Order: sequence, then C-alpha cells, then structure tokens
Amino acid sequence: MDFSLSNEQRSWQMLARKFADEEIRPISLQCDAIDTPRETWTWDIIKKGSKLGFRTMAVPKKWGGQETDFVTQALVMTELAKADSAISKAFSQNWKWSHLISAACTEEQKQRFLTPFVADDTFVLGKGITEPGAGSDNRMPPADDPKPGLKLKAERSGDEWILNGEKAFIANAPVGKLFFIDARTDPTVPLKQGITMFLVPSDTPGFRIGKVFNKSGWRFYQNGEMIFENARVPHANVVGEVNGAVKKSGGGGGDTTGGDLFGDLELCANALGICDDACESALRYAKTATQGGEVLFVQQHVQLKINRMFAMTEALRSFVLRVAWEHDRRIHSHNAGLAMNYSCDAVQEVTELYMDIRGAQGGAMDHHADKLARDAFIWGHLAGDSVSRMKVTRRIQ
Amino acid sequence: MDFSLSNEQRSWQMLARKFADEEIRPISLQCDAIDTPRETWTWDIIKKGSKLGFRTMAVPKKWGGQETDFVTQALVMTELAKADSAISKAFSQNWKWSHLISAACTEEQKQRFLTPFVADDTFVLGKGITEPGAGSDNRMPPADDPKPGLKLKAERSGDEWILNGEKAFIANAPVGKLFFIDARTDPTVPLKQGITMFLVPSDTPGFRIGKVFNKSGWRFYQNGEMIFENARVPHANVVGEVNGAVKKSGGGGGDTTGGDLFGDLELCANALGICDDACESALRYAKTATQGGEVLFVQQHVQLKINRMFAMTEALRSFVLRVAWEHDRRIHSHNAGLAMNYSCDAVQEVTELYMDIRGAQGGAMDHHADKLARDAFIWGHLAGDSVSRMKVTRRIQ
Amino acid sequence: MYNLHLSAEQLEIRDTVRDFATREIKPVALKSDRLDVCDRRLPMQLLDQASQMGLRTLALSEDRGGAGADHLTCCIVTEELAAGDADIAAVLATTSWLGHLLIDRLMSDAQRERLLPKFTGDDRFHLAFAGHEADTDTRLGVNYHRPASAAAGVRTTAVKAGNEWVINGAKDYVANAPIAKLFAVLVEIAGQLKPKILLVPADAPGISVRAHDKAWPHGCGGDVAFKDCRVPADNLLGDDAAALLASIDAPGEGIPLFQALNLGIGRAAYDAALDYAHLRVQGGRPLIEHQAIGSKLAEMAIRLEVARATVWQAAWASDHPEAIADRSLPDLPLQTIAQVFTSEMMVKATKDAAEIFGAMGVMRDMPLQKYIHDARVCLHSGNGNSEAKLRLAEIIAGYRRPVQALAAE
Amino acid sequence: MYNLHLSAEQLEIRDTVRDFATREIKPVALKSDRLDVCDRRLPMQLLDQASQMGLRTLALSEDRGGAGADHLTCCIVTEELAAGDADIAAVLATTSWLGHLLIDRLMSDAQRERLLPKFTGDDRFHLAFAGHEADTDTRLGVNYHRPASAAAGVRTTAVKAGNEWVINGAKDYVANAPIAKLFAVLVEIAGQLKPKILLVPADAPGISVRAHDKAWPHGCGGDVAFKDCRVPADNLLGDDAAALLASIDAPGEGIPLFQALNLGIGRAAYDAALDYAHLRVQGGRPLIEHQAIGSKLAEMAIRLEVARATVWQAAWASDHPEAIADRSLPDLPLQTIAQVFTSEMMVKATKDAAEIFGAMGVMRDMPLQKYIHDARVCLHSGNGNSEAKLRLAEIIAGYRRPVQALAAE
Repeated sequence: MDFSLSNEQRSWQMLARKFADEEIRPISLQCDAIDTPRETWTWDIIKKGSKLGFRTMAVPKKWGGQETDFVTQALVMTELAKADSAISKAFSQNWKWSHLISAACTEEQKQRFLTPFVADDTFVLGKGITEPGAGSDNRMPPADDPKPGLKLKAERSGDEWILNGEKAFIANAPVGKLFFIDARTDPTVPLKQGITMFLVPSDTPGFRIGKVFNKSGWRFYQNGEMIFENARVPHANVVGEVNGAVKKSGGGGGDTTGGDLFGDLELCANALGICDDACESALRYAKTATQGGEVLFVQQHVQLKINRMFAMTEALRSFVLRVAWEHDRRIHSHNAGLAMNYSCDAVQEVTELYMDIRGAQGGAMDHHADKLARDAFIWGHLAGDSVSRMKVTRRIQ
Repeated sequence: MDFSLSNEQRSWQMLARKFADEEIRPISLQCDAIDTPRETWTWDIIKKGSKLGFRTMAVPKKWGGQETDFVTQALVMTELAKADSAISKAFSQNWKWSHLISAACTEEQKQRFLTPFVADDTFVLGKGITEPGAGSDNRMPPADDPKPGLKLKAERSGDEWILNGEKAFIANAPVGKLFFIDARTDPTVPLKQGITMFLVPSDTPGFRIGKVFNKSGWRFYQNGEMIFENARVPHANVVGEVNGAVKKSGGGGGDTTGGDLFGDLELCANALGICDDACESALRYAKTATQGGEVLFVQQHVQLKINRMFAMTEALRSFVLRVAWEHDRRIHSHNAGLAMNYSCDAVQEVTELYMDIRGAQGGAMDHHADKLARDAFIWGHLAGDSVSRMKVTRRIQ
Repeated sequence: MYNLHLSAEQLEIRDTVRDFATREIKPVALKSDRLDVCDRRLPMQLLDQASQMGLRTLALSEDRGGAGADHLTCCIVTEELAAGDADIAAVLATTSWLGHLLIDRLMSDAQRERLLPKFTGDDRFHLAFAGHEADTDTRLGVNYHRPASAAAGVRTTAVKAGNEWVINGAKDYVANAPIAKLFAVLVEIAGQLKPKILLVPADAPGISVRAHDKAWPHGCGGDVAFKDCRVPADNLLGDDAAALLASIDAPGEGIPLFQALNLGIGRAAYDAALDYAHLRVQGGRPLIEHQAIGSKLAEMAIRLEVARATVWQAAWASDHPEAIADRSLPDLPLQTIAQVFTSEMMVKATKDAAEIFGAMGVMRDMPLQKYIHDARVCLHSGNGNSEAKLRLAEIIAGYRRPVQALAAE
Repeated sequence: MYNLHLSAEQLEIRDTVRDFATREIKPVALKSDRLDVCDRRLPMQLLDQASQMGLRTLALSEDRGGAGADHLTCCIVTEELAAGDADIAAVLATTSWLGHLLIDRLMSDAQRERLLPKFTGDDRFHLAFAGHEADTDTRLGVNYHRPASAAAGVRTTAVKAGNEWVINGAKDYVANAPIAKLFAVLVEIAGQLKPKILLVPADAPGISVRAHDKAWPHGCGGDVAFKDCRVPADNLLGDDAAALLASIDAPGEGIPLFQALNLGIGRAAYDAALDYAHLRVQGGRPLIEHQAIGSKLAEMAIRLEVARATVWQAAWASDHPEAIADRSLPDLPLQTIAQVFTSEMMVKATKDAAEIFGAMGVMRDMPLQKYIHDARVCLHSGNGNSEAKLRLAEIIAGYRRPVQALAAE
C-alpha cells in the first residue's frame, strides 16, 4: 500500500498545476461567459498546453508521445479541471482516442494518423456514436430488439465506404481533425454485431459539421452535429473488423480497450478537479467573507457544509487514484464504473453546497459558483444517469 | 501509487477472513438476539481470537505483541466487522489503548501493564472519558467557559490519588481489566489544563462497574457505568504529566498520539466491514430471491440501489486504505477525521438500502438486515454527530 | 370553499386523545421493559380504556353507537394515539375502520342485527380483514406498465354445504389477526365471476391463527388458515363487499390511517428531542441554542408539518371524491403520495431526534430507538416505497391495467 | 370545517391563467433566444396583456377596480403564471400584492384618490417596496438565539423641508425597481421612534435606480438611491405602514407568493419531462415504461403535490390567522416552512426532469436548463434556507427576540 507519487508523476502534476494556475484559470470565466457557442473555444490555450505535452501525453513514446501512465493522466486531468473542467476535458478527450488508436488501429493507420496528430498542436480528436434518435440505446441495447441504436449507414463501394446519416452531441466535432465514427454496416442484425468503426478525417468529402450545441455547462468544450451525405471513406480507414467495432469501443464486451476504461476514469478525475476548486473556494470564502462582524466560517452550518464537501472530495480522490492504479495494472474491476457513478453524486452535491455557502450576493449568484454547478450538471447524463448506473451494476460479480 | 498489499498484510487479512467466516459469523446473530445486555459478551470468541493475535496485534514486538502496521489493522478490522461489527470492535478497542500505552506510558508502566495484557487472553482494555453530564463537552470544550466537561475528581493523598465520581457509556467497562481514566485534578482551570490521566485496574478498591447499557446496536460490545467512591490509585499510575492528560489523549492538541488517530481509522475501517457485508448480502439476495418468476435483480430500482451501495462502499474502502497508509507514514492530515465522518454517512445509507432491498418478508424484517442498520446507527453519535464534524472541519487548513 | 379550520369536535377529540396518550399510554408504553422492540406485548388494558372512550368504534355511525367520525378525524385520532404508542393506534385504527365498512356499509339488516350488539357490547371485539392470499406476490415489478400475469388470484375457496359455507385456504399479513373476534375473509366461490366476502367468527371451527413476530408490524398481525372452516350461510356479504374491501386491500389504504400513525411516531420523537434540547446543557448553553441543533430541529418541524398537510389532504380527499371530480384536487392517489413521503420523512426525523440524544439515543430501553424502529416498520410495510412509486407512475402515465389483471391482484 | 374545495372563481381563474400561460406566455418565454438566462429581457407586452386580464390588480379590492383575490387565489395564479414564465409571475405578484397593501390598507382617502386612478389606469404602473438598507446584513447567524446587534437600523432618512420631504439614503434588493412607477420607501425621521413609509414616484427628483444583473433574481430587481430626493408632504403613509410592510420585509413573505412561483417552475419541468417520457423511445419502449424513469416521475409528482399542499396551507393561513388562534393550524411560520421545503424539492424536481432529457437536458437553449436555473434562484433567494431554518428554530425554541433587536433588523 503506497499512496506516494513517483518523481515523474509528481512533476507532471506540478507542470499541470502551474499551467492551470497561470494559463487556464485566468481565462476560465471569460470563456464561460461567451454567448455564442461556436466562439467559446480558443486555440491559444490548446496550443500552449500542447507544447507542454497535455494534448499527446497518452500517445506511446514510439509514436512521439509521452506515454504517461493512468495515475499521471488522472493527476493531470484533476489539476487542469481545478482551473476549468471544460478545458481539461478538451485536452483529455485526445487521450481517450489516442488510447483507442493504440489499442485498435493497425501500424499503418497509426503511421497515417498518430504521426500528424503528434506533430500538429491544433490536431484534435473525437468520436461519433450518439445520434439524434439513439443515445442510451447504443450503451445498453435492448436484448429483445435489434432495431434500436445508431442508424448512420455505411455501404461498401469498391475500395470505399459510403456513409450517410447524422451524429449529434459529438464532442470536439466543430474543432476536430479526425474522428472515429460508428456506423451500421449490417442493419439486419442486433447492434453489437452490425457496427463498424471508421476513421474519418474532418476534410472527408460529403462530411460536414452542423450546429454547435449551446450547452449550459462545459461551454469551452464544443459539441456539435455531424452530417454525412454520401461521405466517402477509404476501406483502409476501417478500424478492426467490419461489423466488429462495438466490441472494440467497449460498448458490448466492455473493458477490453484502454479507451473505454479511460472514459470512466476521465469523468471521475475531472469531477475531482471541480470538487477541489469548490472546496478551496468555499473555504477561502468562508474564512474571508464576514457576517455580523465575524468571518462566515464561525457559522456552524457553514462548517457542516464544508465538512461534507471535503469528505466527499477526499473520498473521491482516494477512489480516483485507486481506479487509475488498477488501470495501470490492467486489473479487471467494476471500480472504474462505480467511481464514475459516484463522481456524479459527489460533484453535484459539492458544487451545490459551494453555491449554498456563497448564497446570492447583491441579488445574483457568484459567477464562479454558478459555473461550477453548471459544469457539474453535465455528469448527470454522462456519468450518473440510470442507464449508466445499471450497466455498471450488471458488471458486479 | 500502489494499492497492492504486502505478503504479511495479505496473510493477516486472510487469517482474519477465515476467523470471521468460521468463528464470528456463526455466532453473530445469536449474540445480537440475547436480551440481557450483561450476557451478550462471550469470552470464548475473545480467547480464540486472542490466540490468533487479534487482541494484541497493535502491541510492539519488544513487549510481545505483533506490531502490525495501520494498513494491516484496517484490513483486519474490516474483515472481522464484515462478520460482526461489535465483535470486531471488541478486539480493536484493545489496539486503541495499546497504541496509547505505547505512546504515553513510561517503560515501568509498560512493564507492569503490557506484559500481563499480552499474556492473558482475557485481558481487555478500556478508557473512561464520558460522564453522565459531559460528553461532547470533553471533545469540544467551549472556549469561553472552564466549567463544562468531565467532573470526576482526583485528589492527591501521599503516594496515592483518591478518585470520586462517575463515568458513563464506557466501552468494555463490564469486561475490562485495565482502564485509562481522565480525571479533573485542577477544577479551577479550563478543561484542557486541569485533567490528569490514570491507569486504573478493574480491581482497584473503591472502583466498581454500575449498570450495563442496553444498546440497540453493537450488542456484543459492552458498555457500562463506572463508579468511583474514594477509589485509590497509586501515583505511579499517572500517565504523563499531572494536569497534562488531555493533550496526550488527543482531546486538545489533537493528532499527537497514535491512540487518537487510530480512533478515526477504527470507525471507518469497521464501517467498511458492515458495508461489505450489506453489499454482498444484498447482491446475493437480489440474485436468488424471486419476484414474479424472475430474480429480484432484474428490477431496475434494485439495480440502482445496489449500484449506490457498492459505489459508496468502494469509495469508503479507497479512503480507509489511504488513511491507514497516511497513519503508517505519520502524515499530519485531516483525512482520518473526514473518513470517519464520511463512514457514518456511508454505513447508514448502505445498510438502509440493504433493508430496502430485503423489504419486510412475512410481516417482519430480516434479522440480519435489521442488525446491520442498528449497528450502523451507532456511528451517528461516534463518527457523524455535528460536534465531531465541526471538530474535523476546524482542522482543515 | 377552501378552509382549514378544524371543527370544534375535531379539536376536542384531539385534545382528549392527546391527553389520554400523555397521561395513560406513555407511562405504560415508555416503560423501559416495554421499549424492547423484541418483546412488545399488546397493552390490552389500555386498549380496553380506549374502547370505553369510544375509539374502537370511532368510525361507526352515531346511530349505531359509534362516533361517526369522518376520515380526517380518524386520522387525527390515530396520530395522537401513535404519539403515545404505535401498536395501540394500529389496532384501533384497523377495528374502527373495518367496523364502519362492515357494519355501516356492507352488512344486511339481518347481519347487522346479529353482529352489531356483539361489536358494540364488547371492548375486546376487534375486527380483521383477511384479504391477502398466503405466499402470493402482488408487486408490479418488471410487469410495471405491462399487463400483469393473472396468476395471483384468490385461492381461498368457499363451498356451500347445506346451510353452511365451508372455507379452505390461507391468508397472510392479516392485521389484528391474533385478537380479532370476527374476520372478513376474501373467498372464491366456484361458478361466481367475482370473489366474495364471508364473515368468520374467530371461534368458528376450522380456523387457526398464527401470530407474527411482534417486533415488526405495528399492532398485531398474523396468518390465518382455514381448514374445512364452517360458517352459517347468511355470513355472506353482498356483491359490493369484495370490491370495496379488496380495492383498499388492507384497512388504511385509500384513507391514510397508517400515514397518520407514522406521523404520530415522528411527532413523539420530535417532542422528545425538543424537550431534551432545552434541558441538556453543552458548551455552557442548552443544546437548542447551538445552531447545528436548532437547524436539525427546524428540519424535523418542517418534515412534520409538511407531512401532516399531506396526510390531512389525503384523508379529506378520501371522504370527498367529488373534490377530485371538480378538479380542486389532482386525480392522483393522494394516500400513496402521503405514504411514500411520510414514511421517508419520519425515518429521517426519528433518526435526527435520536442523534440529538447522543449516546442515550442508541439505547434500547430509551424511547428514541423505539421511534426509529417504529418509523422503519412504516417505511418497509406492505410492498415498500419502490413498489408504491411504480403504482403511482402507472397512473401518471395514464396506463390502465387490464381489468383481468386488476381482479387478480 | 376543513374543506379543500376550490371555489368556482378559483377554478375558473386557474383555467384562464393556465390557458394564457400555455397559449401566450410559453411561445414567447421558451423561444430559444430568451431561454438564455444571461440575456433575459422582461416581455413587457405579455405583462401588458396580463394587466389587461386583471392580473396586475389581482389582489386590489373589487370596489377599487381590482379582482379582490384572496391569498390562496393569488398563489394559484402565481403558480400558473410561473409555469409559463417566472419573471412575469414575479413582477405581477409583487405589484398586485403591494397594490392591495398600499391602496386598500395603508393609504388615506386623499392619497388613494390621487394615486388609485394612476394605478388602475396604466397597464405599466408597477409598484416596488424599498425596505432593505443597502449593504446591511440582517442574517441571524451566530446571533441565533441571542440578542442581535442593533447595528442594522434604518439609515435612509427623510427630513421635512417646507411642504416636502427630502430623502437621502440607499436601498438594495428592491423587487420591480427598474419598472416601478411608485416606490414605498422605508425611512427614518429624526425625532420619531419608529420608521415610516414615504411614497416616492419613479420620476421624483433625486431618485436613481440601478438594475440588477438579469440572470439571477426573478422578475426584475435593482438598487435605489435617494439623493436629496423630494416628495410632497402628504406622501407619508400612516403609522402602521412601516410595521406592516417591514414585518413582511418583502412582498411574498408571510404569504407564500414566491413559493407558489417556485412550484410553477417545478411543474413546468415535470410537465415537460412527462411529455418527453411518453414521446422518446428507448430500448424499444417509451421512456416512461422503464421502471427507473417511471419511478423518477413518480418522485417528482410526489414532491409537487406535497409542496402544493404546503404552499396552499400557508396561503390560506396567511389570510386566516384565527385558524392559528383556534389551533386548527400550528403556531409556526408556515410560509417559512413552505419556502424551505418547496425550494429544496423544486431544485431536485427540475434536475430530475432535465436528466430524463439526456443530452438535451443540458442545453442552454432548451427549457430544462432554464427551469433548473429558475429553481436555483428560489433556493438561494433572500438569505437562504440555512438562515430560514434558524429563524424557524428560534420560534420552535420559544425564544423571543428583544424588541430593540427586532426593530433594528
């Protein structure tokens, strides 16, 4: 049993903390306040972070990345998220799919895509699964019905596949250069057996981005529609087997790729950053703001709220580190999923309590407290919805 | 970062699990069902456990103990508590005060008390702080008033001290052979400066045990009144300095002895055992009991409850292990207190959910589910009351 | 017109029963030996006293010797009794309510003439409804929002033999079973489409009662078995009886008597905590002057007042279905709403009350643990709140269970 | 006698306003550009329409041109309006309630003659109460259960100069400030023991209004400053005015108008979620047929119905203090109870509703995020629930704040 960090882990953590303090936090509320969803993203912070390795740190060294372990990745996500959860996610989303490239792509594909990805500070990755009519059905397809689930169609035509359909709510869609796209290649069989995954560059003919969604939280982190109208993708861009993609992306067999496992860790490590921010901010506020001539901290109800905030946060930190370590050891475990579900409860309760401690000042809520609660609400449909919880429960032996 | 256990830790854990499965669990519900509080305790299980080292495992090797680390102690408490929380506490209560002996007693005192303690399988320790009129006042004395707090009086008379007064709710009082007793030796000053700690053997003249309390939970673990009527204690039994005891026992300066720190860890490690029991029992029940011809587990609301139970439990386990490791490293931290507070919320919610999944069967609640909820309720006044939470909050920097 | 004034009679009976609970019930119910939830005997003498005060015949119409209390009044009385002792409240609520249903609404004149004097003339004449088939599971569960299997029909049968009915079968979860002198039994009669109700005296040949473990249900419950049990032919109630009794399933459904009982438990815990918070000094001040304790008491008060508003609304609504028809109240099962809400809130309230007592709050021979236990009984009674929410969800969804399935439940 | 029937008038006005909210308000309020909480402009045209329907003068007595609605009716109307849009509901509730207080209860005949025609004749004649001194903190906090410091007195002064009053000072948290045409201002007059109320037209010389950030309070609020602001001598209200207005502090305290508003927000979210759960198919079945979703909807329905029972009880009680005197209702601040309970429950309900929408539930241009935001505004309005619980705790404890401290608050 050893909770101490290696020198390398510690130095990544410190690097992230410095970058978060000096570069991210100063722009966080500004980016959040931008009204037009298409304008919340700024390349400047991505480029700066990329130069420090925060875009490519999950890429193996042999392909030019930093090949950090999961514990380091968790530490960095938390530090970045403590300054801005959405900006942290904008970086880690690239790790998620570079894990997938490592796990599922051929050497030729890695050569074609990882090399330019590593070389270009503005090369951002994404993955399209969800569609307007198919969200949870992709995660937990009904046992008794092959029809539900994604509908985007891919048909073979010589050396190419022709893609038609739409994706919705796709993270990084408006800014990404390369996407993994799940498409139905056999509509006659249940979802798990009829899906193929494709690598689709953003400049693919017939492929374009539609609206950018106007999210209430995570405003920096963009999320958009994808439209495929006879989009042509070379057969060489098929990831894994034809009709074999769901297994690889973790939808069915689950837990077989780093990419899927990473997704659970990512959400709980990021939530931890928000919790850290809320705890520190609440404590600082309680120890400086006054009420009746004394600092707010002397109020018993404030102390009790702060207690709950820190207790949940430290429980979450312990859990996140354990999950990261289990990933590094490739231990098969339901803990990553449980930690993700738990992080939803924790981040929402902690940010609500922070709001409560701030109270409405001068007729309005503090922008920072309001932002954290809006960011935390994102977890509700990503990490804490009933489908996600039931799916995790079914993994418990 | 390393969550793996050493061979020694793992072998203690396995030994505890075997003892819990084979010896404790078979008698747990029986002991709980005994109506007369004085009769719930059975020496047989204590002797068996003592022979395996579960009574003395916190005593340094040079005094004949096993000198296990805190991680091992946490693991063992959890395993024993998974079979019966009260019996686990009956063992670990001895570790708590053997930590205190190690930390605060002179070599001569250790010789006099640790040697017979180690040698006698029925030698059990306790500590008397709480009095009928002074519970929380001992833990958080008011800053502006010296009067509140314990009242038991000790007056010097030659080589002896004469003790008069009463203690209440003292764990192990009816079965212990040696007690640490906090007494007022200077009633004119605030509590923290006027308390002395004494070692009081159970056969001290003028000292006797009054009623045994009839607790709803933790029924095996006895809890009684202590009555001092001109009880005579040799000066050689003073622990530390006269008027200096509160500091040593952690009431004021806090966190300076192993004994006090251990108390926080003890409660959260024990709670974890109850949670483990509840989780496993709930899952087993859900996968075997049927409703409408299908196992209960197919119900979505059951899956969601099980999810919450396991998520809270695994978060708690991660937190407990972290706290134990911090103790082994002697890291100054508020985490132990936070974990204790958190364990109260977790153990109560998890046991309530277990009850919920069982439902009332045949017009009555399952005895096991009912027992776990009653045991868990004990945490409310030991680990989760507002005084305890505020005290921990004030440690956060 | 919307009006929350209680009548003079309601105020008076509340005072009377509160006084009875304080002076007579509590000294017996809170004696440390009776607090032991594992060994709670029904205080028959207090039940006799309550009967003499008219509480056993509370809902029976006035011209038949009862108090003719409406549903709201019955709930008010049940809360007050339960603040003294939940078992007493449960027994009386069951008998009083069944007394009204059976005698005022279901018996023929001949039946009434025969049974009314027995009922009113004997303080220990309690009633029970044996409706639930032993070992059947009526939960919706996975069948939520889909037709239920019709497996769970009425399996207790009655066969005509000369001038008698011969009953065979078994019922469980029968409230008041161990003390009832008369049972209303739901039976299937071959050749008849719908189930019927037979009145079975406790001394009928062939009936046997097994009392439940006393620790869990409030009052006293048990299983009832019928083995060639014979009752006179004219013990059969009219065609409406089964529907009326079976649709309410158990006394207290439809009208929130057991939610009022639950409220009484919570109030007793709150009152105890409030007293103690005034008395107990800590940090140089009474507990109540500490912010953390004051806030906890305020939360308890909020839960109690809100729950009471909900219970009273449901009680009144069950007497005034026309208020749902005219849209003054929503077309929702208000008693189910009161059940889920009250049972969850009262567990919280009793636990918070106990925590204010510190170590004394965990003692089995002190009232607080009894209150927690009693509140948990309410939380887990029947099929529990998860099931109650599903039943509510079906109604919200506008789903109509097929009649066949309904009959089978 | 206890009676939950709404009157024919109440049922009718509820239908009328619900219809107005559905047909007129929602199409405007739920347009995606207005959903952006950071840029919500008050829809003045809808406020005009509402005024023409009589909703601005709802509480004003009938013989003065209002609808003479009682408190319960005002709450019913406010809920319905808020189900359409919380801002509209807030503005109208404030003006309607102040209209009744000022015109029906506080003005002299001469004052009324002067101001009533202006009020009734102008659809945009809104009212505001400027009571709270800028930058003062009236929370109990650590002074819970101990005498408060008297620091927080009325610091806005009025001095007689010829036939005029000259006002100096500043008020904050003034609801309706940016649109009010008449302010009731709490002032200190040298030599007088108690504070007084002066009526100040929005166009009086020396008054200035700074509107608040629109994202947070419902309706529109602002700060009001007075710099040698002059009003005619006969704009002074009688001695009772300050006590009546100051004791309620802000319109909507005492009578649970803003809790009814909160309820409307929750109901709108619930209705939206229920519709969506019927429409959206997942796993081959509408969402509502999934146990987990059905249970969530049932929990929301329970919260709504329980909260409404609590709000209506408080509304009726605020019109019927005699029901507290005769012990039909408890002697507790029922509006505070409704506030704490409703605000906590509606945040839960709106969040649960949004989660049913999945990714659509987090979008800023969809109604669900607006509902969550609006519910949070209620949760954190005023001094928050922790403070409300302390005020309740004092009353539970039987603690009486010294008069001096009360006056200072």
